[in-house]
Amino acid sequence: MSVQTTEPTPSPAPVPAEKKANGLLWMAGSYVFSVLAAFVVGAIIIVALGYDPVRAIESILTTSFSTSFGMVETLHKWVPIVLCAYAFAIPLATGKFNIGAEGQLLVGATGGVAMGILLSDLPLLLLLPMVLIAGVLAGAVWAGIAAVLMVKFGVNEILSTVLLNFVSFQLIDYVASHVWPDAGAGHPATVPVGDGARLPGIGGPPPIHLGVVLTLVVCVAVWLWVRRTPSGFEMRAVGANPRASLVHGLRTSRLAGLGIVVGGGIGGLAGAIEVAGVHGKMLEGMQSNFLILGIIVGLMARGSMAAIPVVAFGIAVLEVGASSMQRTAQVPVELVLIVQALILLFLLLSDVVRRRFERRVR
Amino acid sequence: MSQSAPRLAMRGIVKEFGPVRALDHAELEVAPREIHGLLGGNGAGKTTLMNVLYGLYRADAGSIAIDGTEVSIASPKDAIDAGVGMVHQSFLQIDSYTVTENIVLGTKLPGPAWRLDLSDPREQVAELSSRFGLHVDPDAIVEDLPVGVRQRVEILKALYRGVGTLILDEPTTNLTPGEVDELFGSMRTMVDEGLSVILITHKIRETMAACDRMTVMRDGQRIATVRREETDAEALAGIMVGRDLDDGVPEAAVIATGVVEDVEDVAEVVESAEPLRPDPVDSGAVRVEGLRVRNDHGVEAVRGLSLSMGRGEILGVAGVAGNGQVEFAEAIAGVRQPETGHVWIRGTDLVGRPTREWLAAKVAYVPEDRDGDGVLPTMTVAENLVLGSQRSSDIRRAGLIDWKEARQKAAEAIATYSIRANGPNALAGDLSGGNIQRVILARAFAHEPSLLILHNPTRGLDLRSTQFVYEQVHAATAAGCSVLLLSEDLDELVALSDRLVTIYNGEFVGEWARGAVDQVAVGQSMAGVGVER
Amino acid sequence: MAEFVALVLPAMVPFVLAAQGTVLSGRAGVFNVSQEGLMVLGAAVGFLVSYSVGSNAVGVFVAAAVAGLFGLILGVMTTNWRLDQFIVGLALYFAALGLASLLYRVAVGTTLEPPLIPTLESYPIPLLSKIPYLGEMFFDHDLLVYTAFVLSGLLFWFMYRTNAGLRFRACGENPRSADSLGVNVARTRIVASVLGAALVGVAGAYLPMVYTGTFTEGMVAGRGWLVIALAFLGGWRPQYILAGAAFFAGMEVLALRAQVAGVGIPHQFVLMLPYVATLVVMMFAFRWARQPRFLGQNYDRESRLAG
Amino acid sequence: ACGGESGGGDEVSVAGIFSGPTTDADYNALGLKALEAAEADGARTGHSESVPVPDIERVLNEYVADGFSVVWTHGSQFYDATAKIAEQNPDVTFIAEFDGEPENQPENVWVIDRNFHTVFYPIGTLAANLSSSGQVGYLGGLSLPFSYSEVHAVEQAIADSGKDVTLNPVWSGDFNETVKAQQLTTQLLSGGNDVIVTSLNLGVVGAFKAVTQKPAGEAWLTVKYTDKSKNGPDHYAATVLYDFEQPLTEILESIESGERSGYYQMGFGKGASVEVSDAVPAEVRTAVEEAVEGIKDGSITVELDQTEPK
Ligand SMILES: Nc1ncnc2c1ncn2[C@@H]1O[C@H](COP(=O)(O)OP(=O)(O)OP(=O)(O)O)[C@@H](O)[C@H]1O
Ligand SMILES: Nc1ncnc2c1ncn2[C@@H]1O[C@H](COP(=O)(O)OP(=O)(O)OP(=O)(O)O)[C@@H](O)[C@H]1O
Ligand SMILES: [Mg+2]
Ligand SMILES: [Mg+2]
Repeated sequence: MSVQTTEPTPSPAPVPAEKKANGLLWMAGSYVFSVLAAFVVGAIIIVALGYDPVRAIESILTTSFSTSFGMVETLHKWVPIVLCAYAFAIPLATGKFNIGAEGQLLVGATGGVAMGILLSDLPLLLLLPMVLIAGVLAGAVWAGIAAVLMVKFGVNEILSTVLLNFVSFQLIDYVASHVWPDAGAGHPATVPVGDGARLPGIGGPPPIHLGVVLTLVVCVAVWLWVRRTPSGFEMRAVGANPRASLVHGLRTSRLAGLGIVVGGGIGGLAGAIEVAGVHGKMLEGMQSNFLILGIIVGLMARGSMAAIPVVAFGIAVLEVGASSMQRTAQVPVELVLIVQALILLFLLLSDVVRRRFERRVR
Repeated sequence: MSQSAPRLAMRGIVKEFGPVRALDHAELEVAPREIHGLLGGNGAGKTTLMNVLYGLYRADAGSIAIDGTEVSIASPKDAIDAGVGMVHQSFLQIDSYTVTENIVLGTKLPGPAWRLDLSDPREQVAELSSRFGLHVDPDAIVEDLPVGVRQRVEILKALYRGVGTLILDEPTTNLTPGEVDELFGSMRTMVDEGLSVILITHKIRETMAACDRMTVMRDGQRIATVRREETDAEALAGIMVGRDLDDGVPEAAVIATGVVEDVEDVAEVVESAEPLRPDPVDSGAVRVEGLRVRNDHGVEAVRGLSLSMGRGEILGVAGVAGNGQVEFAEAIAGVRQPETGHVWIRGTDLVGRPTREWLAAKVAYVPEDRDGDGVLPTMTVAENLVLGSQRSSDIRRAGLIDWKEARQKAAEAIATYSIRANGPNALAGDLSGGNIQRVILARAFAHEPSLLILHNPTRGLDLRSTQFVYEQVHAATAAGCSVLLLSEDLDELVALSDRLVTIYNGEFVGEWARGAVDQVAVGQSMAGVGVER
Repeated sequence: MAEFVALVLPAMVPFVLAAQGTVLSGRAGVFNVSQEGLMVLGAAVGFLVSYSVGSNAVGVFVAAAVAGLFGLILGVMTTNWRLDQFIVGLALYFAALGLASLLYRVAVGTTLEPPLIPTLESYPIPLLSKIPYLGEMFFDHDLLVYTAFVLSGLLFWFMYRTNAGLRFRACGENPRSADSLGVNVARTRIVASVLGAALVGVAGAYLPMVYTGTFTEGMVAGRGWLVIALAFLGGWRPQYILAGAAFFAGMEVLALRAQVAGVGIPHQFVLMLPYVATLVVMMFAFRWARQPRFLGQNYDRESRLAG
Repeated sequence: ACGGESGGGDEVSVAGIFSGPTTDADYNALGLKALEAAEADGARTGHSESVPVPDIERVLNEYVADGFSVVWTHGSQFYDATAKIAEQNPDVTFIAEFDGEPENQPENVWVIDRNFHTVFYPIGTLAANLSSSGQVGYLGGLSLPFSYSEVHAVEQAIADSGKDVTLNPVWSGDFNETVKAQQLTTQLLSGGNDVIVTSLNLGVVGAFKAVTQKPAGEAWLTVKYTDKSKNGPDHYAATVLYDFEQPLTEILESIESGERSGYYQMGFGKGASVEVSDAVPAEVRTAVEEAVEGIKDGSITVELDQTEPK
């Protein structure tokens, strides 16, 4: 049979390098566009309220870079944001929404602080790893509740992780006011952990705690895991099509559960690092708004584990800068939230613009 | 010939999707009371043209006239108002609604707005279904219905709205031969009642059987419109493929065309070719014993199947959809846990083992539902090809997946399987159906399977792609692979199988050796005739 | 018992209103996650308007309108521009939170004498409230309590007993199918998003109008997030939402009662009870815990991918 | 990283850091009011509000870098961070709040002891004399040591009054949660408590809502920090009134005269007072006034007991 049945491949020869560069340019461009646009709208509001927009925006953009502690604080904020972003993004790779990073952070902090207080006399080399590992394990176990409920009982993970956050608030309140309370703190807080539980600082003053480096390592490890290992690939496959993954031998529900547990472990690590690096104890409110920031970073990174640390840095700069905006220009704090919302919305809008634009040039 | 205005005239239709020009000044004319075939290879633009007509896609240029008046169709609502109805390639139904609810959805109903009263529509549905021979239970929940019935629901949806022009996009791919005949009967009734029907299909035999005229499309353009009386199957196939068939006849083309003239011919053509394979060796390369499997609803769908296959043997399984094929295929692919029974692959009983061990034992499965079970739409072709072998040592360096290597292999697969994709990094979801199937086949064959399970592997594929699949199957059997072919296309089964069994109600009810297949008997056996219950 | 019910019913109201709003959007396919922000905004706007106009009714309507405006933004951005529902929702959460505080600051500023509005009077229903025992329990509440229940009933009727409801649900179950039958998916979703958000706003306004008479920033205290959990608990159906809210509010009231009675367990564990109990209930809830097939997924007519 | 030696003749500059919004008409608004008073006295001022505990160190550092000579953190949850930053910036003077007297107080830190327990004693006297059911409720937010000390002080006052009255403490878990406060108060009332001593911020508004369901005279409520009688004038019994203007002014004066460290205990006449409603029977009011006098002249010592009650 001689009919030639193979079609000539229409091969629009792949030009990956150029395409990649183009994509990066677009990505960077859209971030810049949205920040600019949000600032313009924010400035209009600031003027309308009778404040000085130039000073306000200047302090948003420069606080992180103009003083050494600004940079330190930015990096220290970057750490939990990145980790909470992973706590959200890793389960999302399998299509599951972990809205429980703050609970996992708090329980992780509880695990870390327990080690740091109970074994406070141990030397750093022993105690610090134990604090961090306890944090990871506690966070993983906490998220594991949601994972088990999901895998074994089909409980929606959004529901369970949200509820577990509320449980964790009470839990740490109990720990901070009954188990190891600090009587003078005026706030639910535990007594300080031993010196061996503190992450050493580098540089300074003020020093950057070693958790920043640790987080960088986590970033690389997560990227490698998700992109390069079989189990990471399996997780992404489950996210892309659970049925097809099942047919091709993947244990889908177990992988989805694993995603949540790993995410929880990383959330727990965030808590342990906050204890060991920043506060030296556990206190109510230490979760700040890292949950929402983490979700936003995770979503803005659009599934790319490599983009998370970068986007998180941008958000950390914004957070630090925006909260000092009220100090320098006496602009009300609430505007910070509005500017953040605007940046997000404009970032999304830049996608619409991009789609339209690409349609036209093609 | 027809002095009155055509029922439908589409002129100069252009539609672009980014870089892809799907329709390039396409033309289509359909007369009143006509069944009009729309033919063409995968990606020719048939569905796109019909989506434009139905208002799902907005054309970049062109005009549409119905009964001589130009209409502007910007949404399905406009199309419905203009008397156009469409049965889509994949069903568009609300799974949790009843048949009646699905049918009346979007229409005005008699009675007050604050009360949903479905008694009138119910009767209307019942009346329509008996008038056109489309039997359905108006109160059944559609997700519980077999595909053939869901197909009828789709048609009833259009009829209920009082269509003048009914589009059927590849309606026969889901139907058994008997159901196809019923459908064609219903179509005739519709035409007799004044409707025009546009029938899209890849099967030349069907167009020759059902259509009055046909339009052939290629690359988004009309190539020709011919009357049935003025053409024959070979000529049509030639137009579609775009070349003369004189210099060689692909098997798929033979199946598609020859049957039309005379059922016996295919068998002859195929049998006259010298035996395709040596006799099966090592009979017992695959053994199945006493397999019982439940379906998703907990009902026993496979009821004690046993079989034995040799190396290089192709065992065809003929049956009407819904007789346990999916459960059977999934059970011997290791995807579904059977209730009882054994499956020995080259001597090892794998029942009870997890799916990945079946994969390791070189069982490859090409599922029927390629979008649902086969492909990772948001991932790249390279990643899709890795699925299932992500832990194999050939693509791992130091425990990590070597994506460079994987992309290299994907590029090779793209070349050997002629996958029309923009390189290994193209997203699988962007590929056409035929190309997705090629990716799935490439993945299956890359396992060098010892057992290959193919479920409707050429459904919806054009001649070239179909031929390609057959060639790959022959190559695999030559390498000693046992192939289990489950198909609803009897011609395909007859042409390819060394042995043919029929499945009915979860049991094998008949068996024929190659060359001794009596198609009438097979048809009866599939329908359960002569089977004691 | 009578007192228990009398406590539970008002406690249910913000949950019921906001969860029904969430269900209303969700059944059309729009997954709103900005409830927490919209409730705060509804509380602030409802309070400020009531205070300056002197009418709680006007306050409720303006709160609904402002929250509805946010729903409109969510609807347009996700249906017309097909932006990710989750991200838009979170952005709106931030914006609403910020706007609420900003409005209050601009209108009231720093003072030691915060403005007060009269809270809603209870409105005994004639005749029904005279029924011994039951009357006091069920028919002697403020108007928003009745509204919440009547609204739930109407929503149920609309979704399951009208032709419009059939079309409406189709947009969340399979928008492509609905679209192919001439249902205007975009419009349905936008309207659902607006009305749903408006209900969430009313739920927020309920807090200052019934509980406090004044606005404070933290007064929503995470209820907006719980509402999302409640929507899942109720399987996105109005009738189960009512049951879920009753269960949740009941647990909350019981937990507080346990503390007052001095059960001797640290109050933190008592306060956990509603959440833990909900999780336990969910373990057995697979029967009803369904969700709309296309919840949270945008529909693009010309795209071949599922969404 | 500090803004140069502050010379003798320089203007004073004070920064205030608040944990919540200054629109709360409560603790943070009191802080801003004090700061505004300092501004009226000629100081340069600046402030940050809604500063969460995790951000406090950065905000402190920023004010130091901005060259403020005095930085005040309003809220005892900020004490540790303030002490830490103070040690790193010996040229700047800090004012921090605490419950009790801290150990290892740095050289450049002034401590304001809010002394809640002492001020709650007269409230205990009031409750003991006002209650006719013999049941008094205490409604707190977070179960913090200072809250426990208030409970013990109220119990001490009840015991001293010689009345047969029991105190039932409960906590809502949040100082600003109005809804839980409302529900808890309702339940306390139905449990027979007729005087509710609250130690809340804005949550108290919910408690008012609950008491006003009862006829006037059958249920009473006391509040903390600012006068909130408007929420229910007929049920309002008393306020533990706080005012940070006086402590801040006095401390700033001391700092100007070179005293860069000290311990300022609030109390009657020193930023705190008890205000009793006219609706409260005269003999009860007299008892409260006597208690206040007793504390002032030292005849009553209120014990600081921060252990968990019962
Ligand atoms: N949604 C899409 N976005 C971008 N490109 C697409 C999209 N769908 C298809 N394509 C591209 O269009 C080309 C043709 O696809 P099409 O679906 O028309 O094929 P087809 O006609 O179904 O062919 P066959 O089924 O034979 O493979 C493919 O190369 C595919 O990559
Ligand atoms: N939504 C879409 N987005 C991008 N490309 C599309 C889309 N729909 C169709 N196309 C492209 O338009 C071309 C025609 O596709 P169409 O589906 O009409 O083919 P077809 O003739 O129906 O093929 P088949 O026989 O496989 O059904 C293809 O190249 C396809 O990729
Ligand atoms: Mg098609
Ligand atoms: Mg196709």
